[in-house]
Amino acid sequence: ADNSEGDPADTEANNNAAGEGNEESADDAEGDGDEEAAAPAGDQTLIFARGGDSVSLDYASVTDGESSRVTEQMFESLLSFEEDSFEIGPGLAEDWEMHDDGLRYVFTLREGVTFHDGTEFNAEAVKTNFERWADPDHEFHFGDEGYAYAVYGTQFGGFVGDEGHVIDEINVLGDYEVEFVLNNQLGSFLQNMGMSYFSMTSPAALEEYGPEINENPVGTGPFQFVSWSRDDSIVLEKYEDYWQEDLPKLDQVIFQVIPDNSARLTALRSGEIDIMDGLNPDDLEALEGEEGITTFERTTNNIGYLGFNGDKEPFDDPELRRALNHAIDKETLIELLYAGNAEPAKNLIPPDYLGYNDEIEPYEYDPELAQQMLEDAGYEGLEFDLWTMPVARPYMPDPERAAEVMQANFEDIGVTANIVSMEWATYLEQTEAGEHDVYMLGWSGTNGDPDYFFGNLLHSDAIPGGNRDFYRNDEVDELLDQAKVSIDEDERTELYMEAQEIIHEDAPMIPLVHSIPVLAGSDRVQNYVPHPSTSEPLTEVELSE
Amino acid sequence: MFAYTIRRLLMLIPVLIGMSLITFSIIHLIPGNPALTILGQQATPAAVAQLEEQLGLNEPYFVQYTDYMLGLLQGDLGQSLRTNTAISGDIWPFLAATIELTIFAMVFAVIVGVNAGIISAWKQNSLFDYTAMIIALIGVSMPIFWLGLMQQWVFAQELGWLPAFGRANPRDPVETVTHFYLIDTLLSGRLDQFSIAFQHLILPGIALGTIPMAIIARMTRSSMLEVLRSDYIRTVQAKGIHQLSIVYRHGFKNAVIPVLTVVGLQTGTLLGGAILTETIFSWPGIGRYVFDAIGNRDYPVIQSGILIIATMFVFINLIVDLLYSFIDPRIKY
Amino acid sequence: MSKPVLEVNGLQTHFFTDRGEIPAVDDVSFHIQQGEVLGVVGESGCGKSVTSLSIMGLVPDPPGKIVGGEILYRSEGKETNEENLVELSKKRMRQIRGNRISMIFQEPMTSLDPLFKIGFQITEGLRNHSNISKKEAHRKAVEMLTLVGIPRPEEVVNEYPHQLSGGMRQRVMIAIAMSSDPEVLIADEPTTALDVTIQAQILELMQNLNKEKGTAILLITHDLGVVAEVCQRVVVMYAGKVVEQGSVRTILKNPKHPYTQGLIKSLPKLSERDTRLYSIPGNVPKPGSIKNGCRFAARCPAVFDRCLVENPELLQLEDEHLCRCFLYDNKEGGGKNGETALTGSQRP
Amino acid sequence: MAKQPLLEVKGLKKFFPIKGGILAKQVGEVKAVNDVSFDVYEGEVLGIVGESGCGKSTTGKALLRLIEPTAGEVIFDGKDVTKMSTEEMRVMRRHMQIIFQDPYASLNPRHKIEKILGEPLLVHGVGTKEERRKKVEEILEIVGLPGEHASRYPHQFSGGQRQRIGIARALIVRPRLIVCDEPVSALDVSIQAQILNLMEDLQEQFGLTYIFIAHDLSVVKHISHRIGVMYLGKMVELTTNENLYKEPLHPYTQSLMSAVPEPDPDKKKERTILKGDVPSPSNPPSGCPFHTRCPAVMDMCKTVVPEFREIKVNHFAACHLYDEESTQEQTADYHLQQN
Amino acid sequence: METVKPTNKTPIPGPEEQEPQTSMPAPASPWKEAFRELKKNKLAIVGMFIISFFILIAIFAPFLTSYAPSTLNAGPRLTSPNLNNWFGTDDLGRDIFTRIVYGARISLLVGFFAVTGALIFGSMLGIIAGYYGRWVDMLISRFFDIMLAFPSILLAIAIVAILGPSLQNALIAIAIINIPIFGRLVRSKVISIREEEYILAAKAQGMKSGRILIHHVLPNSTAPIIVQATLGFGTAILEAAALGFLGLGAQPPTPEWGAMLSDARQYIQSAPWTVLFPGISIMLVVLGFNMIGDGLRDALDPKMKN
Ligand SMILES: Nc1ncnc2c1ncn2[C@@H]1O[C@H](COP(=O)(O)OP(=O)(O)OP(=O)(O)O)[C@@H](O)[C@H]1O
Ligand SMILES: Nc1ncnc2c1ncn2[C@@H]1O[C@H](COP(=O)(O)OP(=O)(O)OP(=O)(O)O)[C@@H](O)[C@H]1O
Ligand SMILES: [Mg+2]
Ligand SMILES: [Mg+2]
Ligand code: NI
Repeated sequence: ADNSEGDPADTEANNNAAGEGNEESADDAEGDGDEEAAAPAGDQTLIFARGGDSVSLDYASVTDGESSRVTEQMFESLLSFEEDSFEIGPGLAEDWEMHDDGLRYVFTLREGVTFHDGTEFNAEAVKTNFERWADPDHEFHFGDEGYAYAVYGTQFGGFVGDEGHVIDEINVLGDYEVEFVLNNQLGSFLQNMGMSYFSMTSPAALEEYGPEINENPVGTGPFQFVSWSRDDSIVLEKYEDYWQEDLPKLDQVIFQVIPDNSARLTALRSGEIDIMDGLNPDDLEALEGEEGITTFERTTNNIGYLGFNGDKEPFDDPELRRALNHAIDKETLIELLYAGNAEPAKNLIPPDYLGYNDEIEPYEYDPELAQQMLEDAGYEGLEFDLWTMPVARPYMPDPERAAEVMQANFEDIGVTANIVSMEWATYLEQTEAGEHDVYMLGWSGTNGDPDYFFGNLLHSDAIPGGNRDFYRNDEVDELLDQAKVSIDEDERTELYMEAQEIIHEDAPMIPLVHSIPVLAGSDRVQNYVPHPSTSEPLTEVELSE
Repeated sequence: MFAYTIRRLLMLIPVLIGMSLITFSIIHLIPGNPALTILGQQATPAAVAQLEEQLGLNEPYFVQYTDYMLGLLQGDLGQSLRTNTAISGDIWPFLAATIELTIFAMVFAVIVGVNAGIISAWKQNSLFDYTAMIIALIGVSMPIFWLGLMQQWVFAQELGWLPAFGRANPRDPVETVTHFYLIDTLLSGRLDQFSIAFQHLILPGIALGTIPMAIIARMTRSSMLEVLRSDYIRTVQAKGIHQLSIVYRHGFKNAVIPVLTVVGLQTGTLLGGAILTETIFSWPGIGRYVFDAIGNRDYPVIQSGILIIATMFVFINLIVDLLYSFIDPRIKY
Repeated sequence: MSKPVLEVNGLQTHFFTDRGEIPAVDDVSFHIQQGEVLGVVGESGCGKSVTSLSIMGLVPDPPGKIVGGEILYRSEGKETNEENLVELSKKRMRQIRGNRISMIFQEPMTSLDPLFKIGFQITEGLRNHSNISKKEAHRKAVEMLTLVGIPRPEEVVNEYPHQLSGGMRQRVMIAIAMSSDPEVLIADEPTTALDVTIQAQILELMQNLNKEKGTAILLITHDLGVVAEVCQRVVVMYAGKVVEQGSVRTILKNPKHPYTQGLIKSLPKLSERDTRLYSIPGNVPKPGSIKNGCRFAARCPAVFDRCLVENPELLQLEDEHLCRCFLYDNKEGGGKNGETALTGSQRP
Repeated sequence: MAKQPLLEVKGLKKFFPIKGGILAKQVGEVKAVNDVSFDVYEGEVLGIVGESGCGKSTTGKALLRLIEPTAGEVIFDGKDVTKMSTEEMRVMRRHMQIIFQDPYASLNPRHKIEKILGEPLLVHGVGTKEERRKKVEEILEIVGLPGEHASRYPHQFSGGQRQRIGIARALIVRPRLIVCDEPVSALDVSIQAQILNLMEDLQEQFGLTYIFIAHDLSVVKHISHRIGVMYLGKMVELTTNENLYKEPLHPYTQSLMSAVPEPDPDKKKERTILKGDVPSPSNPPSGCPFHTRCPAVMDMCKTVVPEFREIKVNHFAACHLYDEESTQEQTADYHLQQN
Repeated sequence: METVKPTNKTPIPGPEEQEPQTSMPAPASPWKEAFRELKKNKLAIVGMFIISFFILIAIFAPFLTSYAPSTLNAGPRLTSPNLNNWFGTDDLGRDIFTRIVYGARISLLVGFFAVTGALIFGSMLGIIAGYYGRWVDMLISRFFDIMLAFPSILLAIAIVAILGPSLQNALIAIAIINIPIFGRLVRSKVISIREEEYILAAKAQGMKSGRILIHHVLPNSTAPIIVQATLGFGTAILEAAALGFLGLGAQPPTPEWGAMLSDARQYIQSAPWTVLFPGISIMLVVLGFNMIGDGLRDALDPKMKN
């Protein structure tokens, strides 16, 4: 994946020249710019260190965070999220309109945008990209090469030929105007359009690289691809013809893999890298006072919970479930397992989400009350199996330890929880089949839409499936169904708020935490704002001296 | 000689087939539905079905194995489930990284181990002998992952003498041709990068090479002691040859075969130990490739990675066997 | 008559092991004249090899050490050239070893380095002691092989030891030893591992070398037959000590020490049809296991009180005939007739 | 000497395969024993001499089927040993015993002497435990060791003592025939005489029959009534002790005898020093195996294998010099030269 | 005392004959002798001390510490070693000393069961191969070859990848990878001992081959097996720790040393003691077994002795 033989040497020469030239100005800056933001550094190469490598650079066919972290830099979607929330705004589309009660959308595209290969971005490109994902027979679908567009399937109800597939057709209305015709209403349609999974790839590049597109990404984003050594580093460089004037500010971005947390920190401290992901919570304290280092918090976007099997006695009794809700000491859990970097959860969806009901009174940690409630409901010497996941997840860094903490909590109220663990696949199969009493699991958001949480975890349609609580409440189902198809944000908010109240009362699960990922970086890094979706474009980021 | 080589190669066939059978079976031995195991919790049933199809899990075992073998014979290691790329296309940089590290570690182990062993045997029961052998004993008992962590802590983090991770300075990526950084940096004429790449090798190389070094030192010593006691060394002594020349020319040459065997076997330790060292030192090698694949349940990668490492190991031992005949004229084939 | 080319006086070589100090060679004295063949006989473990290694300065150290005595080497038998090998520097010792005094060993099968060509091994010492060209070394190697009667020497030079039979290898060993034209050749049981027909060949070769080149040979063996065949004088050792010494004829025909007498009588002989062998009772003692008295006392048919407490000296019975036995100590208490020593215990 | 031989060996052969080549198939064979025949009579000592590797041990072991013979018959007391079943053979072993050369390797280092000696009795179901213990002590006394040594381990004995134990083990089941495979060659000269005497005594005392294998001609001659000389897997001469010494027929025997050094400085005999080495048994010379080194070699020796036959009364040899065709004079001449 | 012979009754005056055994009391079995030899080996003694120490610790773990190994929040997190927590505490406030002490149980048990398992199956296969020879041998030997063609830790990882990560599966994996090591050893011993002269002697006595195998071949092949088992103890512990470190062995909160290391590695900068003590413990135990193993080899196999 080498661009040209002479290139690196050239860049270096440039950098050196720039560095030399800037030395004086840097001195100057120090002289008079104390209160002002520091002057930009000569070498605008940012190294972002992370624990794992990207899976693929074809964003649509993979779902992992590490991949999108990189593709965010090279690709753009029609719409974009706010820098720190899932609020949508213009992206490659300058404007958009909804028609026919949400059955038709028209996007007006930005003019003068070019792909990194020089070809123009236009309505045809949009059509090609969407059809590529939707249509298994499309020439660029590459299904036989193992490409699968799972997120497309989930977000748009399947693929061409599937019953639930919502996008009926895509029409090119003009060079810069494109129309989506839907079969059904879809509340999260616009939200989906902001997802980095639905970014635009150059059709010319698809033509040229075919199934190798995942190693030869060509988008419209601020940075273009230079090279990738797997499990080591991905090098991107500034795209000179980027449509936003004077952006990006960085010349080069390198995503460096350093799996070991403490090695990554060492590298940050020694200045070998500029931003690191996956900071060990315990190092946070030490870093806080440290010269030259700042930390960044990412808004939370997940839930870790303890679910009950509502089909099994005695967990079909909401009173019991409520009692147990009082038994868990979430604060200690967060202190021990997340070193404080998590929020105690009271709802299923993360706080920044549309429709988050902040009025809900959480079940307080109150062992005595819990014990009392149990006694009142007639549960003496309750004993059950507490299933715990065998693998760590973002929302649960150490499930077995968490299980132990909760085991201790239950013991305090005279309830015996026996920790059960098994192989991951078996765990999933058996919880789906309802073999469990109480189990631990969680969920991560993708597009900031609440339906992704509610629909998958608590709707009775998701039995068997994601609804491992076997929670069935027609009222809730009704509310969720309405909210899913509604296209009015306010209405949706209402509906979800209401659903959450019922759910809180029914207590099909104990919501535990929303974890907050923390990043650390050199204080030379300016304008870096982590996005809740685990990745963000570094368009505005700049390195100061 | 030629016939022997052929014979040894023929003898490898059942071993290689057995190996492929074992690695092939990995995916079939996982309890539960492999496709679900791989895709995990948020997978749709359609995706599971598709993966089953892709992995060919619907076909009879024998057909699957035949396909797998036919693929292998054509150099097709299958496709990574995670990245959807052909494993055979991805694997070389990892392999090169590991080979570079392994060779460095082995060179370190052999140079230090052999010389320590020779001197210990020569100066048997001297202070040097005792110290060297105690160190070697500790060396063989050392958990290398711990040694690696401690080295990283002391030399990279506390003292800052050596880099803590990776193969090169991330700000100044090496232009890769062969993916052996020591060679690539030289090819592009960058001596500064060469020196940096070399520095990166030191900590993981020593961590990885410690156990083989200790084992080689012990083996060299005992083998040398036996040789030095032998009749023909006495014959050479009786010729009035200087002891140094006796020890190194006659002594070591005769002691080398068991040492060589150990070196061959220890490449196994190195290749296996690479998984540990590469994780600690963020070395993008095959060990980490496999280890990450385990974490991701990327079974085709696990299969291929293990098969390749084992095949390398088998061939190294074949080479060692063939080397014997160059060293020892008695081994005639 | 010139002085002996090699003279060993009161040599004591001890091994210091975990089981204590082992006096493997304890006060051994003998000498070899120029061009003479001296035999050293004795049973396994009596210290023959250690004696020869002591002369070569090759006693493994640790555990071995020469703790007493001297080994005088006089080049060409001249007093002016006298050097005490025990005290020589390592460097000077290397110049003598393999050059002026050479040695061949018992095990021809294992005494050659299996990884080097015959030619190299023959001339290795030579190249070390004097600078000769590769070509000359080759020529010399062929010459030496021819000298020791190896067929196809030109080819054998380039062969490896494992391609040769035991007898051939022993010839190569002799060629190595003789390549520097030494004054003294020490042969430690050179034929023990060989078949009789091959032994005959090697013995003949050694005799020829002795005659033609005038090399003095110290022939170590446990076979009295070999001694009778090739030696002029004999030293008999028992448990680290010399018990008798004299000309071959004296020792074999008229032995004085009860051990020598017993040894000779206990041999089955080809020519005689004897119904029963004489046997020396008991076992060969390990050196160091007997602290006091004569080391043969426990097995001696003529033992008397004094033997158990005192250490007998080596007595000169007649010119060139020495014996370590109180039977011949006329000063005090002895006086028994040595000749009759064995009669009591012999079967009728 | 009874008329009927106790043991008849007819055309005994043992070939060891040599593996090699690409598929480790047999590429040749070591003809360790190549067509050997002889008889052994009750109460006699038959000596077998020959140089290293000529097949003496292999012959001995093949007689007892410790090595399966390739061909030939071994008839012991009228029954063919080679055709016996495993069980028959096991029972049979009581009557045929063996003593090994190496007193260190032939005793199980982990067993006490009482077990080593008691085990043969046990497997043959002899006596009760107490009786067996008694027998062990008895046999120890017989071979000249104190009975209380039964509770010791082999490593606590010297070489000579170990060889006595080896003899005791062979003797304890009261066999009729003992094959002695170089029982004294690992021993010191002074110990060798003790063991030889002991063996002679035992033979007389128990009326044993020995096949006494050794490479030392003087030892064999001392103990044997008749002697067979082997060369390269073949028996070349077989006759009585006196005959062999007085009138060796085969040129190999003659040179062997002349090569034995005698500890008598007066006997400076004329030696026939053989040229060259013993050829390899994997590739024996054609015709007479000795023809490559024979001082009296004739043309026919190179091609025709000489028959092993009785040339004089009780005097067998395999040599063309004594063929009917060859003239008596030639033989005589040759002998004149020698003696 | 071999002077008393039935036929040559020569009365020999003089002191007791010097026999090689007079220096040692009889009867001494080869095992006792080996043990005596072993006692002379300083390193082996040190090794035995180390191992006995850890065994005692493992047995009396509950009496040595007032903490429980997995109790959470037992104290403040990541405190450096002090009087209450000799080795400090870890990130969950657990007493590291307590965890090390309980970890000794796990490591020793893993070593024991892995070695025993490998020994039993390995010996069985080895004996069958060595004894039956021919195609059985061929088959089993090829099987060993194939197993040994994989670097051992890699094979263990593969097995764990199949079975899923847990201490029990790690144990099974370690036992499996050690089977061919013991198997080969036993096979080669059986084959070489079968050629020994005393086995030939036993055969000549008319012993059945089963008896020969049990009474002669096996007892004589135990020495190298014991040595290998001792050394195997060390390797098994090391391998278990490596698997634990990779997260493929014991799962938290089990106080397995390797898993402890892997948990603690991120605190190496802020709380180095969390990494130091588990590592030292692993090393010491393995060192102890290696010292004993070396000593045993020297004592049981004089040929190997330097
Ligand atoms: N390296 C050694 N360490 C300890 N003792 C030794 C060593 N070498 C020799 N000895 C002792 O020295 C004694 C004499 O040994 P030496 O080799 O000289 O006997 P030998 O007469 O040559 O016997 P053989 O006929 O068996 O060759 C032996 O009994 C032995 O105990
Ligand atoms: N198991 C075997 N496999 C292959 N060849 C063998 C085997 N045993 C013996 N031989 C070969 O058979 C030949 C005869 O051996 P044997 O042991 O019978 O000789 P020997 O006369 O007893 O010699 P020695 O005097 O050395 O004991 C030798 O060449 C030997 O190499
Ligand atoms: Mg000797
Ligand atoms: Mg033999
Ligand atoms: Ni490239």
